[in-house]
Amino acid sequence: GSSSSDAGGASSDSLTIGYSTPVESQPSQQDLIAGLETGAKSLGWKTDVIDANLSPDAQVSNVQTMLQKKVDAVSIWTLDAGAMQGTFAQAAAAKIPLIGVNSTGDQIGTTVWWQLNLCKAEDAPFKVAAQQFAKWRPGGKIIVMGGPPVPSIQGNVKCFTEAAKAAGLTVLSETDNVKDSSSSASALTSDLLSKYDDVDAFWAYNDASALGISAAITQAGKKISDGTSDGVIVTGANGDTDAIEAVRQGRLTGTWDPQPNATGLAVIKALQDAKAGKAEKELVVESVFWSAENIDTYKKPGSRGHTLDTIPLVK
Amino acid sequence: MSVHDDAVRTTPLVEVVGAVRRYPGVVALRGVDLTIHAGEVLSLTGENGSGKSTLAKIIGGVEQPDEGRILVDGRQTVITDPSAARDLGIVMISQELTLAPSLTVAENIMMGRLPRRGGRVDWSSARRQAREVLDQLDVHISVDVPVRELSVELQQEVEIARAISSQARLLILDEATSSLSEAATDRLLELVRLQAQRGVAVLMISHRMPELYSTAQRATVLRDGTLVGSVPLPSTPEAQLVRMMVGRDLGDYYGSREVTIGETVLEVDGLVSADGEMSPTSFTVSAGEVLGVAGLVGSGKAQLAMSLGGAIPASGTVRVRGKDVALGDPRRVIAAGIGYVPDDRRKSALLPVRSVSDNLSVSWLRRLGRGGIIRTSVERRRVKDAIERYGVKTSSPGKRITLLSGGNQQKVILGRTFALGCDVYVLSEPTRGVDVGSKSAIYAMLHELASSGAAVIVVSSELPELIGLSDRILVFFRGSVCGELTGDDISEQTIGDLAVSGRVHANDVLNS
Amino acid sequence: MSSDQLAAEKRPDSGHGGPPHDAAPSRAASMWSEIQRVSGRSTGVIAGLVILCIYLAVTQPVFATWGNTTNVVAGNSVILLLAIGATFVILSGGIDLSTAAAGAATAMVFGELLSAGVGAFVAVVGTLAFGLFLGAVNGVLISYLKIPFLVVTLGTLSIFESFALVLSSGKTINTFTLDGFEPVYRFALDDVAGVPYLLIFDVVVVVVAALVLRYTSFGRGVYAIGSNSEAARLNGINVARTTLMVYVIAGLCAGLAALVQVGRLTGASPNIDSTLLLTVIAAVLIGGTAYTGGEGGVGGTVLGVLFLGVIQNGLTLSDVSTFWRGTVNGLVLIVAVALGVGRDRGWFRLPKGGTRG
Amino acid sequence: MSSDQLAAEKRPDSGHGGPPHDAAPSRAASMWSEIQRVSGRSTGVIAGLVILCIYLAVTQPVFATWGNTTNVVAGNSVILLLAIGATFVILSGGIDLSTAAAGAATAMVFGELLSAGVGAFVAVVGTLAFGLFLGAVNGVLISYLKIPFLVVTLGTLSIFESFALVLSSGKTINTFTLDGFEPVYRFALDDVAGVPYLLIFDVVVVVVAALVLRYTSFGRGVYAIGSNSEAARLNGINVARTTLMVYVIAGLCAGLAALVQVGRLTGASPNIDSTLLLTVIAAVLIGGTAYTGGEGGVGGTVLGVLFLGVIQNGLTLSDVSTFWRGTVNGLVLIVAVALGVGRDRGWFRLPKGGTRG
Ligand SMILES: Nc1ncnc2c1ncn2[C@@H]1O[C@H](COP(=O)(O)OP(=O)(O)OP(=O)(O)O)[C@@H](O)[C@H]1O
Ligand SMILES: Nc1ncnc2c1ncn2[C@@H]1O[C@H](COP(=O)(O)OP(=O)(O)OP(=O)(O)O)[C@@H](O)[C@H]1O
Ligand SMILES: [Mg+2]
Ligand SMILES: [Mg+2]
Repeated sequence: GSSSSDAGGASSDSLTIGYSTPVESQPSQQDLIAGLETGAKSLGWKTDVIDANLSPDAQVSNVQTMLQKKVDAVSIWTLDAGAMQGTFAQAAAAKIPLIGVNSTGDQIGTTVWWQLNLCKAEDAPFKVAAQQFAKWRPGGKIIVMGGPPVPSIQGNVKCFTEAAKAAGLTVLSETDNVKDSSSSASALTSDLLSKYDDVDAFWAYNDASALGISAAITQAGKKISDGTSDGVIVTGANGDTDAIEAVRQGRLTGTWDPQPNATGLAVIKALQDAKAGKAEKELVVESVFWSAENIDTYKKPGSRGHTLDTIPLVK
Repeated sequence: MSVHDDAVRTTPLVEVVGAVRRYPGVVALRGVDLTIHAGEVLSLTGENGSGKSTLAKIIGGVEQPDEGRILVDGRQTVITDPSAARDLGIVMISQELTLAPSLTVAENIMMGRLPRRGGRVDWSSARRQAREVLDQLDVHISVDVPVRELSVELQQEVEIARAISSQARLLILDEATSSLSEAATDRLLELVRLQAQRGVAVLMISHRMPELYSTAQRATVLRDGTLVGSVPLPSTPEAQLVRMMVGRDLGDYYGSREVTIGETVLEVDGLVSADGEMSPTSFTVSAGEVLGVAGLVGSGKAQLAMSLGGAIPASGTVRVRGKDVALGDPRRVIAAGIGYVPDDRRKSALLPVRSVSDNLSVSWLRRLGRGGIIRTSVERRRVKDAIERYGVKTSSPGKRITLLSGGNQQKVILGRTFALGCDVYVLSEPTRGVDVGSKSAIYAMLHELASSGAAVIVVSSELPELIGLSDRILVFFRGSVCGELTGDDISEQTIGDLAVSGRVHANDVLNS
Repeated sequence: MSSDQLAAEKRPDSGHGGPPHDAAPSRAASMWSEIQRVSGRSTGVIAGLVILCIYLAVTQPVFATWGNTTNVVAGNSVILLLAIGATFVILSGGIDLSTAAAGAATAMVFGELLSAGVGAFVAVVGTLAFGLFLGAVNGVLISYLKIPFLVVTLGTLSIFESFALVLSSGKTINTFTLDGFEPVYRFALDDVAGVPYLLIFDVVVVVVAALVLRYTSFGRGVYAIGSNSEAARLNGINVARTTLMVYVIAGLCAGLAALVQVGRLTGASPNIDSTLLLTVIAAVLIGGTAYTGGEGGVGGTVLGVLFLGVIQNGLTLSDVSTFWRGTVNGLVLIVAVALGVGRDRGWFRLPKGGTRG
Repeated sequence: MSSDQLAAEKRPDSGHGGPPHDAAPSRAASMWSEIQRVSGRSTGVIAGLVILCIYLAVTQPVFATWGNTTNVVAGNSVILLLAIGATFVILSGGIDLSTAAAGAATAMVFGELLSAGVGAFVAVVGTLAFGLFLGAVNGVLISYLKIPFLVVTLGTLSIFESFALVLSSGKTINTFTLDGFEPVYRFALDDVAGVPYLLIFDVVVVVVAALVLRYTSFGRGVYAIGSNSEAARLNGINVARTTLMVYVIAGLCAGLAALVQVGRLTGASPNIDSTLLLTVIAAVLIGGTAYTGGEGGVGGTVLGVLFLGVIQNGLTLSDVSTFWRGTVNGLVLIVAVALGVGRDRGWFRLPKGGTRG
């Protein structure tokens, strides 16, 4: 009740919130932006999204452009947190509140996290994943596929790998899909399979890689396990629509869905809280694991009925 | 002569002893000796591929001999590279033009020695100096245009300007005149004599007898990379010199044939080149006729050849055996039965990175099989034929064309065209850089083509050649035909007058 | 480029990509001379390849297995197909920067056609036709509008890229369950008696390309244009049409590559592997095709693709750390080519006066 | 390349890299003729640029602001600096594919030096020295070992890339808080009387480069080699040394770019923007420098960088959907250059007999 009246109050003076996206063409980013816009609309706010298209330099310019356009708040998913401090400082100097998405920094007020990018908690998704793997294949042999050598991805790989070892799994190989495309992932996997044909499971840092792995496995004449059934286990992350389909068709064991749409809402909520003077250091959006078990209950990101008040946050 | 006598007493400026140069598949030089004295003009002659350029390159530091030594001022010297040669005062104009196409005339002339003031290139004096040299050569072009935009002859002039403007002690001219008109040649030869009087030694490579006799004091003759001998000029009779070069008597040099003029094959009516260099031109050529085309550079004679060959856009009507020919499109022109040999071998004829074989068969692609499929057996057969028939000196048909000697490259270009069996041949400077022996062979071939009913047009800046070959001569002056000469009217005198002034001087008419 | 580089890229005794000369008419003989010619141009790569393979066979038992071999083949088919198209373009003296992007665009078209439910045949034909079309766009702009090929293909690179994104608004089209995909999937996956269809297909394409280049007047025209287009024109070769054709072929190859790609990944993705373009061009040049045109051939390109493919495979098998991969990769490449250059400059012969350059 | 393309890239009236046509010795006059020459080569781009700016100024109020202008300048300084290095290389007839990677590698070295706490001056000098070194590696391999430049720079591209990763095992070095970074940060950020230091610096670099190319025998040597390296050699120009120098300069520029990059990003990242290389080369070629060498200059390159920069800025301001960006980008590029070609071929004049080709 009360919070919605806050919303009413907020809508009286319309705000423009800029979002600097690392690469807009990615489906999860589009979902995030969609969420951002729904949230903003519900408060009568406007959004201004600028795409860095994977260039940190462009991202710096983009934020400067936002400052020139005099937006009221900047939310940013930094391509490279290490390389934005100056820009943040400029924003702070211009007294513009900063909301980070999976990004931190001294001047960033609130950071909205994907749960699967955090590793502290006991129930951190990739720790859970490791235990899940161990449950499916006790003492099994697994291969871990990371992506381009950037800290965030390496963090996730580390999180899973350590948990996996702790859970008694053997990590046969830890490779990186540097080119970050399905085709390169499948090429890598074909090579790896010819070396380790007794592998039980693959963990991939994202869905593109996972699907590449899955393709290579089928080409090697093996089956994909739905976890319980025999075959090779392959999981990805991002909850891309084609990954979800793959899960439905049994070509992927499962995928971690960070709920980007909800993340967009959370950004708006963070700003709302900040205006209301009760800003939190971080909001963590729950990540869901879709697999054969729960895939029938899957709803498209936009249509999960989340509102600013019902964002699935980790308490 | 006195200059010559003094020269002999002094130690030679440059002396080459037992030079040997091997290339994959050929030995270009097999122990050749050569001496040249200050103030002497020595001509180096011999058949195509006999090793002249190779020897020149060795002296010029472009190539290193595999064996043998070089003495400069009597001291043994290793000429490591062209700049070392420069430091020794050896400057060479190589057979293939060595200009930077995208750079200006001024910069090409001053290349490698641009004047500097206060540490920075002094363009104004660079341009002034370039200007001055060109004036000496009596060449009137802007020093600011990129050489790319100049004709071959003007490019050659730039090359010459560069050479004579660098204070040389030994000047090597490798067929420097081959792409020059008579007039330009005379100017160059005059300059050569001047330089010689100033004590500069000149090593002159040329296939043009008159030049040797008018300018050189000695001739050193090579054959197949070996030294045939050195003879004094002009005292040695031409026949003897030619025998030394070719190893046999040439007999009737320009050859001749039973001239039987048939029906009209080529009708040209109001032909105009799009660049405006050639104003409306009309004439006809009959089967079995050899038509010569003369004129100074820029007179439009080059445009005539290019227009007929489809190399440049042109308008007007051209008919072969009564059928209209579409202009500006080589494919149609060839299909219509016109075979064209351009004058700029490097730019418009050679396929540089390809083999002799490819350079021949590129003209025959349509004829080497059916439906676009090439029968390599037919191809190989014809390539073999052509190499023999046109006396191309190459170690194998697979040899890269650019590794052939200049004259042999020219033979390949002529051969591939002659082999087409066309009705009309348009040949621009056909014997550029070709040795005397091969020249008369080519002349024989032209006669053969003519007698077999082809109409042959020869555009040439070599008057003796034109006169020796042609049944009829058109002379161009300022873009249009100013005179047509036949029979006894054909003489160096008349052609010269027409080319220079556009009209024949009364007294010549009286003479004839 | 400096004469030295020229020397290095077009070596004096490097033969040439043209017709066999001293070869007897028999196919066998001409194949042999082809091999000689290729090896003439790419000693270094061959040497490097052999050394690599021996090293890997010894250190990585898996390497020498048939399974791994087929992996390398399958994993590099896309690169090979694109590289063959690129060979035509580079031989003609051009370069096609848009080839990888064209691949992605055609892949998306294939995906869309399948999702639209047209049968396999129509989808495949449609895709190839679209590939042809993209090639024709490049070709027309370059050969008839005379816009510099680098500008054109740079422009179409980003246009095709964006087209691929627009088609599915950035999403990957999952083709696995679409009826009509089955045949393509089988084609990319199955084998006859252990020999993958892909391998057979690759061989066929290579042979056809080689024959076209050597035994058709079109092929000869490509070499002639790349060598000296003015001379080619004066000898009655239709420069504009040949140039157009060359880019059309590149487009067609992009189409083929797209089919293989989608077949293998069971999905059409608009995202282009950022290293693909360079890899393709590298393969062609390493194979000894002169980037200035007129010299080289598909034989060399196959070598180049194999070489790069084996390096990658080796790096994975002997799992070199991600960070060091690039270093190894680059060193092997440079050293291999240096070997070839060295041979031609007689570094390995007894020092003798006058190694030129 | 086909003569048509040649014609298109080196147009008859396209001027040339040489001295000013009617160069009165005075700087002003020569500057003017420089402008004429550049414009001669790049009408299309200039036209395109002007049209673009007018359009944007009208539709996007922000565009014409000084703030946005400085933003464009700052945002394209890295590209500009790399492009100037690339201009030297391309003028000499080569290409440096490793330039972006060299930038990343030097950036990491700068980061490491700062973290090692060596102080601003040493760090900057050290970084530039390292840039020189990387350039020298390319240069020696190309000019003295005669390995084809494409192979060399392709190889060093992946070596430098991997070197950058190895240095910090893939992590970005956050330089913001490191002492010694302050001056560089200020340099990348601050301005005098509203004119950013960066702008001033860019102008200085451009002018110096232009003067070197036009008024030093080294500069002329670069043109000579690019135009006809054999001619250069025969006229006593030291081809090998000049070529080496050219790549060294490219390396130095990479070093400068690295400093600006780190200064702007307040961090040294080993990851290379995959489009950077093509953007840099595109800028040079769009600026009218012939990729075959010997013709062009930094003036054109500045135009090229501005052109591409303004397109990007425009796309961002008038926020075109990401998916369509590429299309717009490519179209503008092709059309702009086509304008130039069109002008030279007289498409816009009354049809007159004999437009060539
Ligand atoms: N770089 C090379 N590689 C292989 N063979 C070569 C090379 N240069 C010259 N030759 C061969 O050496 C021989 C002599 O060539 P050279 O150019 O010296 O003859 P030339 O006397 O100058 O002939 P021309 O009068 O036609 O110029 C020729 O057979 C030529 O094919
Ligand atoms: N390499 C060559 N040497 C000499 N003459 C040649 C060569 N190639 C072609 N010719 C001649 O050029 C003319 C035109 O060739 P074309 O192939 O049209 O004639 P053709 O009668 O079809 O020859 P073929 O019967 O061999 O197919 C023929 O007289 C042919 O002999
Ligand atoms: Mg010669
Ligand atoms: Mg026949």
